[in-house]
Amino acid sequence: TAAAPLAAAPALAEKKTAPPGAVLYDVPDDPTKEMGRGVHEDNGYGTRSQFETEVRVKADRPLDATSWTYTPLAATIGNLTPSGLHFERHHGGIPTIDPARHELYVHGLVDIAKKFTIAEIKSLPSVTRRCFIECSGNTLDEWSKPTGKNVQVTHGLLSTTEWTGVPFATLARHVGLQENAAWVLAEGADAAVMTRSIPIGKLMSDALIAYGQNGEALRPEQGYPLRLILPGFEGNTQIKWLRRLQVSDRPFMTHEETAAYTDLLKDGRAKLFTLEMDAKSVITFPSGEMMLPKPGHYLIKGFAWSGRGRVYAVDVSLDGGKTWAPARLDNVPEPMSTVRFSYPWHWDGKPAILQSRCIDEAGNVQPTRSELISVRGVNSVYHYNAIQSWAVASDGSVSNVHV
Amino acid sequence: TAAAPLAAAPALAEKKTAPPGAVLYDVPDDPTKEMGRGVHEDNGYGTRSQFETEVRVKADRPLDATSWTYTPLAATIGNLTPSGLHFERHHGGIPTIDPARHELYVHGLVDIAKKFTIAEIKSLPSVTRRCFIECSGNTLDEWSKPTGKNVQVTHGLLSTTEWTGVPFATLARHVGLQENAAWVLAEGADAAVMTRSIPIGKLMSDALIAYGQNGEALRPEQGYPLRLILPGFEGNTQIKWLRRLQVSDRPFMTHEETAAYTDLLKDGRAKLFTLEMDAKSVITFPSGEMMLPKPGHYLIKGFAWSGRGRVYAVDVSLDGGKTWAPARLDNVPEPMSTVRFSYPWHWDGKPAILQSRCIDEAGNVQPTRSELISVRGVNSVYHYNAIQSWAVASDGSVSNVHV
Amino acid sequence: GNTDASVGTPVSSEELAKFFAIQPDGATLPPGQGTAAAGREIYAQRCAHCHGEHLEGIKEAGGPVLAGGRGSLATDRPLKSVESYWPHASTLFDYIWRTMPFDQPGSLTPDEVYALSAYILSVGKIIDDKQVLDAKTLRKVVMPNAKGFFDGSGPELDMYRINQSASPAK
Amino acid sequence: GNTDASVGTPVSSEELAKFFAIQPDGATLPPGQGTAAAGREIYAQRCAHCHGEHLEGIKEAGGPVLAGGRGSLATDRPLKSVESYWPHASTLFDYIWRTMPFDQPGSLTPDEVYALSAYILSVGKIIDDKQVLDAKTLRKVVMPNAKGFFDGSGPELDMYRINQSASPAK
Ligand code: HEC
Ligand code: HEC
Ligand SMILES: [Ca+2]
Ligand SMILES: [Ca+2]
Ligand SMILES: [Ca+2]
Ligand SMILES: [Ca+2]
Ligand SMILES: [Ca+2]
Ligand SMILES: [Ca+2]
Ligand SMILES: [Co+2]
Ligand SMILES: [Co+2]
Repeated sequence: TAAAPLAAAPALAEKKTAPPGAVLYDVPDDPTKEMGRGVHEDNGYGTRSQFETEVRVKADRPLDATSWTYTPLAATIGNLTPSGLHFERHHGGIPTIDPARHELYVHGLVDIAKKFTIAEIKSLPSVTRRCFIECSGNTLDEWSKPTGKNVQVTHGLLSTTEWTGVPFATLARHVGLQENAAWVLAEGADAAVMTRSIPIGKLMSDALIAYGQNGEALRPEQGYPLRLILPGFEGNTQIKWLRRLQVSDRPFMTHEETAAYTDLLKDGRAKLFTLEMDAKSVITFPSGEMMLPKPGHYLIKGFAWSGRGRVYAVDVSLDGGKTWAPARLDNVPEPMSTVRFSYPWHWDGKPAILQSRCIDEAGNVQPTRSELISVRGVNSVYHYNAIQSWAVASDGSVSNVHV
Repeated sequence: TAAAPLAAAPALAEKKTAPPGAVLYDVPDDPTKEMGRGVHEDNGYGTRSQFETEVRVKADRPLDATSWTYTPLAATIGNLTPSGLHFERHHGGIPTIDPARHELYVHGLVDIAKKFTIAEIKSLPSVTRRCFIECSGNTLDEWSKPTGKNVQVTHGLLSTTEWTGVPFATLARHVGLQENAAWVLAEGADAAVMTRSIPIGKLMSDALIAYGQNGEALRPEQGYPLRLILPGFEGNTQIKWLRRLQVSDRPFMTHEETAAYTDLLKDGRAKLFTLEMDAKSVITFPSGEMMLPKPGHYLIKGFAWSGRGRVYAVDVSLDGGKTWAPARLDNVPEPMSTVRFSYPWHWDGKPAILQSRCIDEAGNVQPTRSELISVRGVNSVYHYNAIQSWAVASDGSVSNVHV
Repeated sequence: GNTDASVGTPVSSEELAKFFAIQPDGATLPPGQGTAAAGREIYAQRCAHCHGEHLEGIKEAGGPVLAGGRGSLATDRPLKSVESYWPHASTLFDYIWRTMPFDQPGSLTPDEVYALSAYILSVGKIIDDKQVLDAKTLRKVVMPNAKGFFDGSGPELDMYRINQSASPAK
Repeated sequence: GNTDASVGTPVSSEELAKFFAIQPDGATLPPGQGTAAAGREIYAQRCAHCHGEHLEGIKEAGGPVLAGGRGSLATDRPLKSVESYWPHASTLFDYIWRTMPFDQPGSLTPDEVYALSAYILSVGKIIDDKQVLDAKTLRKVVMPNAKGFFDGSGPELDMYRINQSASPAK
């Protein structure tokens, strides 16, 4: 029998187009009774299923070229973020860069200033590692009152990727570092010509000049063809479309490390170079805007991460932080990478407040909101890492609350 | 300044369409002097760069519904295969399955026969792990003479993915296993209604009922919405579009484990249930159809894998197997997963024959072609895991040879 | 987290009746029957355009050879077919019913599958062309290569024989 | 594998001259100069539609406020602007030259950037509106909040103070 007309599948007949990232195909009544489609209809690069609809959502901002999109954290599966759903933050839009015309300059306090083609960088030994990237503005609407309606908006400026690239130290051997080398300016080739100053100690310990993301080239919105990866550092420092590294004896005090990405305290002073992302976690199931159909067994799920090492443990509270118990870690913790945690829960149908807290291997414990605001006030904007509370009402609805 | 017309970028002006998996954008002369494109032009699911052109290539077969595509192994970066480039082998085409109408039946020698919805399966504790899948027909044209021109065709029925799913043992607790349970039939919901018999010992040790692939739902061509993952087993056993598991006291002797996927020996007898993939490796750079521009330093790169545990080591030979030396392993070996290896080489411009051999943690050593054919003849079709030889000629051209 | 056995919906054997899998003992063969003569007709209509008038296979159509090759398995040019290679007749019934004709999968009745199996087995001279195939008789069919297979699971132990001719003691 | 330092092409300082980054000491400021009066004109043409006629910012256009808010940082409603918040004048020059106007990035000459910087700093009453800004004078500008920042690197140690009022000994 030939493929039935689209009208045979009512759900799809209504929306005539496939979700982003998918292609619409006829849905047979019984897939065992119709020949499936042949290989290579996709011309050799596959797409996701037409039944998968979760997307990055964008912030409501006047200019889409300086804006951001949130990863649908409650919908990703496992510990990797699919590249197509990796969160974004751009300050001058996404440039389209021909890798054949892109070079990386390394100069300043070096013995031989040089430029490197992409092919040259790829010819060097590479490292592949997993780490999260979190925007230091993640969760910034939660300082004063519960604001985000769901976990995509409250915590979705977080994604986890397997990156491949050349260690900065490898490049450093090819240019030579002078003795007073202390800070390095990293500069992007976007319209923002984004610049950040990075301590040389970080660059020499684990920085990658990355060209690979989850098995293929970087996605354009993640910096194609080159991105600086600084495991555990705030996202903005991990310069996309990287074109230049200038070695200096002091920081550059660029816009993004003075006017922005600095943390204002109650006394009016502000913290510079708060580069590492703090221990943090969030429950993704159940979370804001979800509905538990009835009392019973549920598997609480979430992510935990720290820019200061491996996650050591995650605790869960079912009573708004009065009592805590350890959760299961669903994957082996890696440094500066997310872990999935889970916790089997029997919901008795009474109101409950669900929380999680991350403990990293350095011993840092994710603070309560009152602990955090007692030292930082409510106007820091960046680096909000307080414990998130989700209230489950007796009707099963879940919402964002402060306790 | 507004975006320049496409004509300004000669390379792209010629081909008017983007490569598969990409979207074509205007290429500015200087991306720092033009506002980039805003977030969410992609509607929330990103695509790869228009400059990345590698695709799966398909086999030259009369029917695309029973055919295969090869992963471009020399082009993937790091250790994961991007989902869009994962190799395929279908026997009845790719079905389009609505997950809301798909159920997994588990019955036979169980206490309570049951069906499970996708939502029910997702509600259970999940495991995320990385493993390769290799078609047991990978490299099948190399028994008698060197045939494949490049590594995509010789070894491209191999991909590595991070899979998420529920262990079979978890489902087994929900149905109860009877004492004589020994083999389980796994059945797909495609037009081939693909069936294989799996030993219960394998299912109870590390099988996953997988719904996740690299952070999102399985891709349609990898079994959406459910696939059986059997780490290290031949690809055909890892039933896609999984709809049924029937527990039995004996194997079913299906078409795919008798007529096909059995290994014929010289004496006319054939091996049944050769399920584990053997220790194997291949050099991806330099490899067939490549050209080394001139003598000098090169980083030999490749993959090694074994269905019998972790890769312990990889050796490289530059003289067609006369002498061997250990290669670097570029990632921490995981059980039944690929490792990347690399070997720094100075090519003096003379003809050379490059080989690699895998040694797994069980002590298996990848055989030479003569060792392999001395025990298996040249008509086994499946499970060809001999050492691959690439000849580098003095003009730098690389080709597939037997030594 | 469902920590008890509460997940999943129990199913009756009636609901399971829509599935099948035929094991070599043929215990689950469906009711029905067929002969080579009936099979020849169906084959001509629904199979021959892919597998060839004489079961010889048609390369361009993708349908493999279904008979012949007996005695070829230990030669340099082994021909693997239902006749020469397959160890169990149950597999033939199961496979045809499951997935053939390739362009109309799942469209055959048990009677048609019995008939097609009878036809293919009789062309391969495995059964007499008068034989009525049904649940009782099919399970008794002995395939020519029934003893040709052995359990190949586990590592290739032959790879671990020391080659005596190469040993210095010899 | 390139095991020596042979990878990469050496570049001359002429080739590097296409890049810039202005540090607080202003050592790498380019030649040129500008005044608030000249800056006011350019601002009206190329900046005001996003940042507002009076540097007050235009929410719908996306351009943030550029002046005001002095003394507000320790209040409940801190207003962070060039005037109230930024520690270094070098950053203003660097940033405008680097990326403004947002809709025409990289289109300003050093003279224009000096002029715009002079204008914004004079509206913020940080420099006199007659002041000529150039490589020598810009580096001498002291920003109102120059001392407002401290090194925040490392973990938040304030999180480790024991709260005396909650201690049982009290
Ligand atoms: C449109 C083409 C087509 C038609 C029509 C067709 N077949 Fe097939 N047949 C195939 C293909 C292709 C295969 C191999 C399937 C695979 O690659 O897994 C096959 C395989 C088989 C095999 C297994 C052969 C082996 O040794 O593995 C049998 C038996 C078979 N077909 C019987 C039939 C019968 C009986 C009919 C008619 C009722 C039929 N086929 C109709 C294309 C066809
Ligand atoms: C099309 C709108 C637009 C125009 C025109 C524009 N700007 Fe901006 N400006 C912005 C946006 C948007 C930002 C914030 C950029 C970001 O999000 O990173 C900004 C930021 C700034 C800042 C930093 C403010 C802060 O405190 O972080 C300065 C200074 C600035 N612009 C100066 C100028 C000058 C000078 C001009 C004219 C030469 C100009 N802008 C023209 C939109 C504009
Ligand atoms: Ca249909
Ligand atoms: Ca030096
Ligand atoms: Ca342009
Ligand atoms: Ca039992
Ligand atoms: Ca043997
Ligand atoms: Ca403090
Ligand atoms: Co910070
Ligand atoms: Co096998």
